Amino acid sequence: MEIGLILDRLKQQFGERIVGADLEAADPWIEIAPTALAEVARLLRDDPALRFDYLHCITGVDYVQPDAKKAKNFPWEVHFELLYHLSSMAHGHRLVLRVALPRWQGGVEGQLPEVRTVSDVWRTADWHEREVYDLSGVRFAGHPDLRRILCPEDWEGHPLRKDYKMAEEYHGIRTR
Amino acid sequence: MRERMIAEYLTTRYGLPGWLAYGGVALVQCLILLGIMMFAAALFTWMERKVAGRIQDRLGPTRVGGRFGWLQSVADGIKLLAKEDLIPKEADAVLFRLAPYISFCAAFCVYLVLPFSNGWVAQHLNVGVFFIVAVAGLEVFGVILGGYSSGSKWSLYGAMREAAQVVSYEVPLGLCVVIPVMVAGTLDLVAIGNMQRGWGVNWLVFHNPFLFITFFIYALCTVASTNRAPFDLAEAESELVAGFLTEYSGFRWSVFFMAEYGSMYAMSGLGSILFLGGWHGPIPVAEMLGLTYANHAVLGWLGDLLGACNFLFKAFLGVASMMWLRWTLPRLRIDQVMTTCLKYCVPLAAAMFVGTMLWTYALPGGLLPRSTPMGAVAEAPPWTAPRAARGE
Amino acid sequence: MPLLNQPVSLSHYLVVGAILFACGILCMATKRNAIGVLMGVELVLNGAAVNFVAFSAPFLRGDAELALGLDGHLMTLFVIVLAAAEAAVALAIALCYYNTHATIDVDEGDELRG
Amino acid sequence: MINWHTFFFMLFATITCAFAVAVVVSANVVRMAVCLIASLAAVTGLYFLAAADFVAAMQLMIYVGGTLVLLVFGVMLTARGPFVSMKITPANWLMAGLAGGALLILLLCAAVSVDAWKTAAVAESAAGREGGHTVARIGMALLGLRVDALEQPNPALRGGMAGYLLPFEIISVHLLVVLVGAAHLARARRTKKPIEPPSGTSRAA
Amino acid sequence: MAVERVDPELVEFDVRTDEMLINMGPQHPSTHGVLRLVLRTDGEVVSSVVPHIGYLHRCAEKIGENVSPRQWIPYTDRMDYLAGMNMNLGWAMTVEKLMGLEVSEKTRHVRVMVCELNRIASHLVAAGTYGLDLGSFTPFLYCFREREKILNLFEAVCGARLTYSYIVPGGLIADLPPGWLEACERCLSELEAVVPELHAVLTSNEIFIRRTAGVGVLSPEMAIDYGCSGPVLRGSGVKWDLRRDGQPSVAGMYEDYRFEVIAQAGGSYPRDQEYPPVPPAAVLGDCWHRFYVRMLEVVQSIGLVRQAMEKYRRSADAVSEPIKITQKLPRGEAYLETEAPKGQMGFLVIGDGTAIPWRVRARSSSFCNLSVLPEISRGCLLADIPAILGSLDIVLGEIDR
Repeated sequence: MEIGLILDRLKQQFGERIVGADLEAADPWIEIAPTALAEVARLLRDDPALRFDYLHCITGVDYVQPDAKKAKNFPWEVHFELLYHLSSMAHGHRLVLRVALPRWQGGVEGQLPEVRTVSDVWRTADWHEREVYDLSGVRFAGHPDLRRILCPEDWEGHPLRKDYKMAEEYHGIRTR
Repeated sequence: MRERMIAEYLTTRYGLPGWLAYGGVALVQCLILLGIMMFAAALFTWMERKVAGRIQDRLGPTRVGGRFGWLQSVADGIKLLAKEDLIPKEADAVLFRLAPYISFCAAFCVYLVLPFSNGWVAQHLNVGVFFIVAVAGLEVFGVILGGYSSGSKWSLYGAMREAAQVVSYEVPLGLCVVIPVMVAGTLDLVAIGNMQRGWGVNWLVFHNPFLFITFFIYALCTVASTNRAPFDLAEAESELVAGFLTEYSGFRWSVFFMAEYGSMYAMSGLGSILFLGGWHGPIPVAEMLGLTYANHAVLGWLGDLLGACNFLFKAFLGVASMMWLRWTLPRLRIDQVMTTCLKYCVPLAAAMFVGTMLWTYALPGGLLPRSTPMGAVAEAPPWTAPRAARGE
Repeated sequence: MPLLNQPVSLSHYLVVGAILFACGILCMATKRNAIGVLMGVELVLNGAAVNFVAFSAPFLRGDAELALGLDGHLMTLFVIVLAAAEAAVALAIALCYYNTHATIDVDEGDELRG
Repeated sequence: MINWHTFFFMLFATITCAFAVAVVVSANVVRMAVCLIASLAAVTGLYFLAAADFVAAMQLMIYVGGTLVLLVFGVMLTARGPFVSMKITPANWLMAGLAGGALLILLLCAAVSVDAWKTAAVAESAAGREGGHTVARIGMALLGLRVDALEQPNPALRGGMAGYLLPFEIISVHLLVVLVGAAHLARARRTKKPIEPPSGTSRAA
Repeated sequence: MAVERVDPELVEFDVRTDEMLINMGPQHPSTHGVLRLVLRTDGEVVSSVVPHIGYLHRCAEKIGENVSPRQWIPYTDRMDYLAGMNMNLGWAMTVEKLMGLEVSEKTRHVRVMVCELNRIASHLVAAGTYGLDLGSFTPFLYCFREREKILNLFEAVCGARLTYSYIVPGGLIADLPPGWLEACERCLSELEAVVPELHAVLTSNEIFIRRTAGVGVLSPEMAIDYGCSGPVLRGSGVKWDLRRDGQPSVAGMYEDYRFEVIAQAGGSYPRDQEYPPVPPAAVLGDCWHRFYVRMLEVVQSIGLVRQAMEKYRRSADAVSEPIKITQKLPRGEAYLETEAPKGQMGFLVIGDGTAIPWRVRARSSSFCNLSVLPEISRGCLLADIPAILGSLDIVLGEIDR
């Protein structure tokens, strides 16, 4: 299915909640509102014309420039973004789903942003969401087992956030 | 029996006190057997490396002790002795220390009644077969205790597997042992060996087709009961780290090892007596050369020596084929091991038992015409008969 | 203690049998562990078996013609076989007991329900 | 004058009794099993000395081998922390000791009561050498044929020497029944309790 | 396509034993590195498996945000360290996609050659260690002997035997040395003779079949749902190979090559080579099929290398030059997956106009392949755990990154 048709199909179903799209990019993407994620995901997977049965990857990207000197040239708005790379084995088409989130929930430092899990749609998401939670700090509501996966369970902070500062010590081990 | 002659000679000729003469002779016998067992273990550790190396397209040991690395076992031994001997904190220290020696003693006890040639046996029991099967089964205690007392879950798994496996395989093993015993009509190993004198067709394995099959079941059960690959589940290194050996190191570990090799050799020896003619080769060379007691005592002794070499070689072949199996086959799973035993070996062995029974009833004398030994029929020397038969 | 200075005779064996028997009784009485009790039974049976074997050996006693001979051996064999059977059943019961009570403490098994 | 028969008898008797006592004293089930093995194995030695070679081998194979592997198996299936050792009260010990001691004294008195039992008939040197030769005769006896009856000098006793075919058959059937029964008993009808999903924080040893 | 979960607790037990939690790893001999599995067992039966990963986490993505794409190449080597070439390729092509670079024909064929050789090497390790997991030591050494020859070839190409950094964004660090093609042909013909031996000691060995057939069955739906890829996916009968089905640049790399996707479809494997028959006990998606797919891919890759050598000889242009370390990346993002030996290795790069990427992401195939382990190993026996784990052929360096 043409990527434009996919966009039309989604717009027709979700209207306002499809926030944006770029169909000309190297990897065409559609941005949706965080509230629509679970429903969009389910539609993408189940609609016989779409059949996005394969979730490749979930990526959390932190857009903030902690260095004040470089901040004025910073090309993006400050926000946090989730990328879902999908494809369909049945139809052979690809799509990137984009979800923009606040860096902190309600703007309160330390409150992780929250989004609905898709691990009940694609089981791949189970471990990938854990990884995003662990390294980038996003809470996935409804995830069956949201624990850290790569870092130790008592690790502090989320290393792939741009403003992450590693603790000086971990259990008496100097870290730098 | 020979030892009693020597002891009596020592007392009468040199006036040694009886306890010293008998005790000394018994001690020497034990030392000889221990030596054989140790030597076998050392030889087999070296050989295992060589065989493994050759099968795997490598050379194996080449450096220690010259071209073939034949001192490798000595180097290994020294290394093992020098290693730190650890006892885990969770372990039951007494049992942990004791376990390897239990295994070793059980393996050693087999040698006490195993005849190496016509009458060359430390203790001539007329229930020899029975005794060996019983004692060989005791080796499992060391393994179970070692696994239990290590205080490690992997060891416990190894011990449980060993217990289940050995208890199951004792049944077909016992059945397989009983079949040649039934044909021979005696439990006396020396007598069983001597009745296969002459050409190779006299070997019990060729007695009838059922015995021929039984031999292979026996071989399978031997591999399983000595815990060798593909039945080495108790120490399956890819599953249980090292099974019951996980927490052992240094000397105690090597004692377990010696017990394993010792019992491999002993069970192969038992197999060669029960099925493959024991100390009688396929061609009665000793009798052709006139090395019999009928000609001269010394010649007879030389004939026995030839027989002993024959026996040792056959047992050695058995061990070598066990090694061949080990380095060729993947390991079975525990349920498959039990299935092999209970669904195939036991019924098959039982069928062979019935078959042999019917055969000996209907066609006494065997499949192939029994050859008579060359030349004069050499009577066994008087001391080979059990005591009571000699009317002492 | 004069027994210690005499050549081995039937009485020696009977003493060993008696000690085994008494140890078995003690074991059965003092162990709360079902398997411990089972081991006590094994000891008792073995004490009896020793006596049978001893009585059957003619050369151990002055009145050799009264020796049990093979009958003693056969009785011992039956004792051994029955002991093995008994061990299997007792072990099965112990396992079954453990399955329902999650313990093998025999003192815990006094309630009358399955 | 000590001879080999006496020496080995004393050795095996000491081991037997010492480990039997150890079975009673020891509190750990696995150690009890080990002591029992040692004790029963030493009894094997006593049987050999008493010229009962077939019985000795049977003892080694069935008792020491079979029964105890089963036993150790059972111990390990059920032995877990608190169940391995269970303490009992001193009062229990006292009662048991009294009963056991009384029995022991009674048996010991009986053991030394008959004079003929205290004198070995055969010369001591020969006693140790009289290797048993019982296999064939036991086999025949189990089939109902008492070949040893021919050796019995006393014709009055010869009459009582019946074969053992019927007991042998009964024992065989009994063993079969016992095996089936044991297998049936051990098959616990398990209540399928759901296994709670393991939490990630579980620390496994 | 929600996968129906089989109730793992439906296992009948004869004797109740105590449930035991045991720790398999991180120092266990058959967890293929520092993987820790917490097994909940009842006797020999494993009722649940919980993998714990991260023991080898080296913050590769964080490092990627601080170095330029060329500098990050050695870090990709250390992801799947058994297939460094394929890791290099994945990252190089992703950066090329972002920058819109094209490589020369000659470069393309060299890339195919080394990547397929590395696929062979990786599958040989998988086959050898799988034998080890099942208790058969000998095939391991046979496989490593052949792998050594391939490593010798790589050493001649780039000087390294494990961490090559040979394929870089823009091209290659060097052309093939003289005489290399002949050495490669020798290596391939020796390897061809060994494959039947491996089939004899492993694939068609009776014990091997009994240990692997019907064990750890992964249905095709479940495989797709869990994002499995590579031989794990194809072992379940899904005809999906990025060399054919991938993004245009990936599929384009193989466009004039003849090969078939190795997967059982319509009841049989593609008949482009001689191989032992599928045993009747094997179920599609079990350990045996996953192993079998790898073995067939070895032979197929030999053919691909041969084709690439032929095309390399015929191509007239030169090898492309790599980009500079200080080369600025355009603003934008690119995600690309390539078919690595273990599965689909994906890289994401987001450029912000400087030489250093804003965000780098590595999508690991072993990561997804491992995540099905709890699902397919419930209710199996303890001895099946190494068998299943080995058939997934994971590399912890890639999972933990």
